[in-house]
Amino acid sequence: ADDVTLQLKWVTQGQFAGYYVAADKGFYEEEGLNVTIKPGGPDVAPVQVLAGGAADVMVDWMPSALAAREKGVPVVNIAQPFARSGLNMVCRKETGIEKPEDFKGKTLGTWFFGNEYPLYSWLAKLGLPRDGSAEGVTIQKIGFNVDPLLQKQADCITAMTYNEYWQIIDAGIPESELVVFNYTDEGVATLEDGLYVLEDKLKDPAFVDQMVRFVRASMKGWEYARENPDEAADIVLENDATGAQTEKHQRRMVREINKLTEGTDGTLNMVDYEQTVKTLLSGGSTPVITKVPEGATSTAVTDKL
Amino acid sequence: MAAALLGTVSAYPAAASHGFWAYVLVAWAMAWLSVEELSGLTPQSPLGQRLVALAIPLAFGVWLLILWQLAVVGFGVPRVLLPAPSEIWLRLLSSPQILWEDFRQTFLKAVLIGYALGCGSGFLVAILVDRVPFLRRGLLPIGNLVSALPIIGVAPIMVMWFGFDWPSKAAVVVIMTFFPMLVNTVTGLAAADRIQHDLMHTYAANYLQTLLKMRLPMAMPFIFNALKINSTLALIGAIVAEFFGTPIVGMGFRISTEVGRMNVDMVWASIAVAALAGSLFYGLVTLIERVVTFWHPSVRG
Amino acid sequence: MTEAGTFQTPSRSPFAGLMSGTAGPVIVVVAAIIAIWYLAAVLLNTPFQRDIYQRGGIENPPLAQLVADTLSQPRPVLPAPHQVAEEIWKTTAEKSITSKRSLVYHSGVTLSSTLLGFIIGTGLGIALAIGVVHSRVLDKSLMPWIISSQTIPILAIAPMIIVVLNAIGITGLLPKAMISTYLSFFPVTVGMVKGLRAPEAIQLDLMKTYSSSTAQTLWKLRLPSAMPYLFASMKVGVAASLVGAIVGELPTGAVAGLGARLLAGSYYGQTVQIWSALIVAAVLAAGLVSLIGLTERVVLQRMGMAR
Amino acid sequence: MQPQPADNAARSVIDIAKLSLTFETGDGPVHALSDIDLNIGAGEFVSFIGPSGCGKTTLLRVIADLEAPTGGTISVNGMSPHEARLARAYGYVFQAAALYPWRTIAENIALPLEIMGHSREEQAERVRRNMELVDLDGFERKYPWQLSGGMQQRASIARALSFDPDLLLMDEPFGALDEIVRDHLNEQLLKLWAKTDKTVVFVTHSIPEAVFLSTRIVVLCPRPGRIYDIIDNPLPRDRGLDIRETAEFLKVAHRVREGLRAGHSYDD
Amino acid sequence: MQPQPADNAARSVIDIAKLSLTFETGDGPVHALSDIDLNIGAGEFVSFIGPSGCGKTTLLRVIADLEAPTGGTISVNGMSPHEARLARAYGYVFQAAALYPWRTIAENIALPLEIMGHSREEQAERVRRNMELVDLDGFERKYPWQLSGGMQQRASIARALSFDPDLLLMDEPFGALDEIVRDHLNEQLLKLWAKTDKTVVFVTHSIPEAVFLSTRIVVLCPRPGRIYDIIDNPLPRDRGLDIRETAEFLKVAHRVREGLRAGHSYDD
Ligand SMILES: Nc1ncnc2c1ncn2[C@@H]1O[C@H](COP(=O)(O)OP(=O)(O)OP(=O)(O)O)[C@@H](O)[C@H]1O
Ligand SMILES: Nc1ncnc2c1ncn2[C@@H]1O[C@H](COP(=O)(O)OP(=O)(O)OP(=O)(O)O)[C@@H](O)[C@H]1O
Ligand SMILES: Cc1ncc(C[n+]2csc(CCO)c2C)c(N)n1
Ligand SMILES: [Mg+2]
Ligand SMILES: [Mg+2]
Repeated sequence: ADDVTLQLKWVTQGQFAGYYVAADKGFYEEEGLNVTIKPGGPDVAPVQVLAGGAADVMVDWMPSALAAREKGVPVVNIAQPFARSGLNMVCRKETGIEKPEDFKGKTLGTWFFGNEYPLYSWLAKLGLPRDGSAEGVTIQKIGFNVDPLLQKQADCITAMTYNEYWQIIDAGIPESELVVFNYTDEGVATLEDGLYVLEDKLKDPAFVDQMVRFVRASMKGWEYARENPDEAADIVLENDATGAQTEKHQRRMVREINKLTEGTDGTLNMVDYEQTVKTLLSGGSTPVITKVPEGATSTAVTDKL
Repeated sequence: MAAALLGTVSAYPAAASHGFWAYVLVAWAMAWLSVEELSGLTPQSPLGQRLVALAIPLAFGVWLLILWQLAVVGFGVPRVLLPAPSEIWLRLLSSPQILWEDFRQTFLKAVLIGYALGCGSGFLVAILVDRVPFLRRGLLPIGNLVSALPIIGVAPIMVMWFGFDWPSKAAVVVIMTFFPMLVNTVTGLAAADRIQHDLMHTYAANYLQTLLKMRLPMAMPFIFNALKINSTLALIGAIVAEFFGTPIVGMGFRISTEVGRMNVDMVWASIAVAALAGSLFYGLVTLIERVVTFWHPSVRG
Repeated sequence: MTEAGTFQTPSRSPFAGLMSGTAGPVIVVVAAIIAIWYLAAVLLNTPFQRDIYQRGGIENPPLAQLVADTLSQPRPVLPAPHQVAEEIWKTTAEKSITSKRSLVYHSGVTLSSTLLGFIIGTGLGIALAIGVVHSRVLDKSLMPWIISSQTIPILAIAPMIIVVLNAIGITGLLPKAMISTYLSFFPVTVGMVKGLRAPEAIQLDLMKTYSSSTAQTLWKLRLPSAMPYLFASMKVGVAASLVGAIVGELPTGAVAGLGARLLAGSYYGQTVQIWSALIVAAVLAAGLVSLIGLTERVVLQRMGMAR
Repeated sequence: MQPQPADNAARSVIDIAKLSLTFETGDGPVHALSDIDLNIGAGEFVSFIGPSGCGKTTLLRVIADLEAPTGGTISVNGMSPHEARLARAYGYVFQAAALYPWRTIAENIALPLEIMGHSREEQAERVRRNMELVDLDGFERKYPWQLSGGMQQRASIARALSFDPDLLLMDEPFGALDEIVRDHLNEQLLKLWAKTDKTVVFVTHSIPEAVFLSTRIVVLCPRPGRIYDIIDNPLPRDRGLDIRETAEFLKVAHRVREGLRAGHSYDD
Repeated sequence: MQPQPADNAARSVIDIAKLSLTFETGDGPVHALSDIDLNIGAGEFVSFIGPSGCGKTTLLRVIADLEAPTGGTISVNGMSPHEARLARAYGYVFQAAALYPWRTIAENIALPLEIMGHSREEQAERVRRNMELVDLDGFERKYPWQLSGGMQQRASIARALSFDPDLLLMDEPFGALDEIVRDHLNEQLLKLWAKTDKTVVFVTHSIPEAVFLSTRIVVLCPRPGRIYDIIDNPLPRDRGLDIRETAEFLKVAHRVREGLRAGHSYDD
């Protein structure tokens, strides 16, 4: 069997259910692949791992992948299992925020590490400077949880539909007290979890073939996860070496994730791609990418599915 | 020699042959020899000595940088993993404004204040623990416990308690620096030998006099040991704490975000500033140590 | 004439025996800390609890209820000691130690890289100190760079180290242990340099009169007189090593270990889980430090240096 | 031998009865002192002499409350040694100099003065006077490790004298000094004693020194350390160095030597 | 005074010419030695005597290559002091005992033997023999701080003797000992010297000791430290303690005392 190493963007959780299901259910094996899944973490830059040669393929968000490409690491999108974005901005209602224009003078918490780009584009579109002035917004780098919102240290924070949003709900803040802005609705959505490889590796037909089999099996995994969300969540839990995840949360997460992967065979929708590039180019004074990327996507794999 | 090497490399990037590496090896040997030569020098004037003492590590460092440059270029290491020193240098030159603001946020606020509070409290608690045998037996084990709290566990909690700005980082620094100070001071306070104690005893010196005139001076080498270790720990602590929530300024913030943006040269520029600041800080503490513990055999001889 | 009995031992109260050991004082201090902790938990958790009351339309709840509620929140700002204790109990005693949900299992993972890193780090630290004390070249050229190396934020380069090591095929315990090594060798080096230089001039002169070899002077004079310094530094070093192991668990993909536990707790805002991992880590550290303290006592005793 | 009160009916400064001290070592008990009876009156100059390891230092340390006896009673100035120490009843010269390396010689000598709260000028004046007394003027600003062994010992003597205690406990203070300095300091000490009426307890291993200085000489013998002989010195209080040639002097010295020899097991 | 070769035409062990040494201190230079000329032949027993701080220890340290002279020349066994030290030409007894606190007395005495690579049995045997010589048997397993000052000093003497060096450099080895032990050890040392034909350089501040032991006595005087007088001792090599009462002995002692007194500024 061919060895393939997959580097995830984040820790083992329902977000990556498809890959764990494919591994657990033997879909990879059926394709003659021996897949190792490496979980990510707050400081794992999947691009670095890929460039260092410790992984063959990675899950990454398109903004950071395109940024890396412009910085000289030629990563290429070979498939896009997530058709939709799960990124939200969640505010407490008591702050008086009703529409994005009300952000003025407020404190927004976001993740960084490449995840701040969509927000920057959005703010640029709204014409709000990020300098902390009364006319603009104060940006804070938040950790990995929703405490800043709960502790009222931030008025709004970024939250994934499938994860942080539910943590807020679980913490006891009812939906009625929250105002949620969806990035897709605001027209600043960017593509999230896609599969990326190094460009020159695609010159090798054998590698392309491996990736074809890999993506095919992965998509099968996603399909299975959509059909059996609870089982998928259990598989994720089993693979979580920290033993810290809860069943309730993971089952819900897989269901939410399924809404994002629904209706795609993994082929990248070029309209969404163009939309992502447009958003990233409009990042105000510090755009994420400065020019339209070339060759950042490849259909070499998805064509052969 | 170095210039020739660098020239070769830039002419034939990623074309390192065996010959090339032999060349590098020779360069390394020469570096060693030149440092050896330099450290053999003993100029008469104090100024000259100071200069040599500075020149040696610098020469060594320059050779390290050259080697680094050669390795990066020679092996064709991806830039996003490890940039060449030249790139870092360019970045340093081009972004002084950002680096200065980060420095001010992290070093001048979080590190210095946290260091002062952490070392200060460690010292005071050590005195307390030493004075009250009950606490020595009760608090010292607990002190070990608290101070061994891993920063990455503590940092998010501190953010939760003290907010996003520097106070939470200073709190992390306090926790990190507290223990080394405690342990070293307690050890140091026990360093005086019997006859020195007896002498104070014969004067019926009170506790405070014995402390000030004998035990603290005796403890100074140990206390400075802690101050030196802490000077580097404090910096690491503050930077790492910034990984867990911060306003968008600070060395830790810069490092963590720019990695994600693949601006690895910026990351290393920040690291370079951190290393420089830390080294100078350490150097300063060492200088003060030499003045204060001039009598200790390790300084005297 | 006064009795020699003026050298009396302190009067024996019923508690004297209890309080003169270590156990008694520790229990008292721990009790005090727990009391303060409860108080802090109530205070820190109250704002959030008030919001909940407000939402539920409850006005001015009785104090007893407020206290009870603040001490039983599912994700408190500061969990109450009994919540943490309960969690620790559940994740240690009630789980098989091979289970991924067992803190004993995670402690084991962390402990193994801590110890490996600490041993390498102490060895390296001593070796470097010996080099620095004996070679002017090393002293002058290396020492400043050893110091600078410690000012590099390890978390920043840890992922790179691990990526690089992975790329050249080193995986598993060693990369994590190397971060422990990186953090723990430094206190040992600094302390040992001081300790190895601690012998009085006359003691060194004595060795000179025997024209003893450098190794003999090291072995018979410098190392013995460095012992107190070594142990003081090793205590700091082992704590640093644990921090290193935990930090090293993040970029290895947060697979297992107390660090992974801490982070996972942090991602999902499970404060109770964070605190129990923290407490276990701290207990582990305290255990390691007191183990070294014990070794110190035994060694110094056997060397006749403990009076 | 039985305890003898001082000849003059003076107030008793040190009263020791049935005193014993045993050190517990890892290697079994060491009987350092056993069954010591001794009274020392105000204004006396008493020397302890005896073979090395017989307990002279230990006895002095017991008087100074630096060691607790394991049996018997002792009082100093009518108080327990502990109270006497707290009342700063004595000055002590250790067998080793025990100077603090971070203080200059002058600062070392000023140490007890600082602790006992003398004014700055007073300190300076006393330091100057005592450094002159031990012939160390010019070395005020040197550090201990820059001084020869004898100079260090003289500094430690100056330190003990500086605060002018009524009772002086001196443990081989002149051990590292040459004969001339020793003679000189012997005379100085005697003058000081005669003038100020101090009580001195003095450990020495020099027979002529003991005879020259003391009003009484206590000869100790070892294993276990005990009093072998107490010799009243009939020499007049006011003596010059030349008294050492007198027959009276030699007679006392002879008796001391006999006692000392008895404590040794050499067959010469 | 001019340099004098030893009377017997023996091989010269120590040659010192125009030697000087200045310490630089924070407080200005200290001229510890100036213009020293001295030859010591094989088998001689030379004593240095002089006021405290006159440079005796410093001169001995120069011979032992523990201090580098700032002027003049010196050779030991025809080599530089450095080479002589590397050849383990001498045993040194320090003014302070300098025992290692983490070693028992026996282990302290065995230290040089370990370093010079003697076998275990050899070590045990020599330690036993030398501990007996200095009358410390029974204290093998005690630690230095459990010993009296005099016992520590005797241990340090045993340590220097243990490896049987041809040249002995001794810095006030008997300073902290009582007269009887001192006499005893003086005799032992003399016996050892006569039997083994060692060369001994001996610092002391006791005039009788210097006269009793030495073949030559070097009197130093201070500020700057220099040789004031070199006195040949006409006493026969084979002497008993009673020689100290002879007129010859007293004559030499008198000359030494005169020299010593000249180095002091006391007007007594
Ligand atoms: N390390 C040093 N630094 C500065 N001065 C020193 C040092 N060692 C010795 N001296 C000075 O050199 C002089 C000679 O000292 P040395 O120890 O040789 O005297 P000594 O004759 O042995 O005296 P003693 O009989 O008291 O031992 C003294 O004035 C002393 O202060
Ligand atoms: N701390 C200690 N622990 C164990 N034994 C001790 C201790 N101090 C002294 N001794 C023992 O007590 C005995 C008496 O010692 P002490 O120091 O009083 O003798 P000394 O008469 O002063 O001798 P010296 O003239 O050599 O100074 C010795 O046998 C010594 O070994
Ligand atoms: C340092 C760092 N911070 C935040 C994210 C953002 N992020 C991307 S996916 C994901 C999981 C969502 O539940 C999160 C939190 C990151 N990748 N790295
Ligand atoms: Mg004594
Ligand atoms: Mg001397």
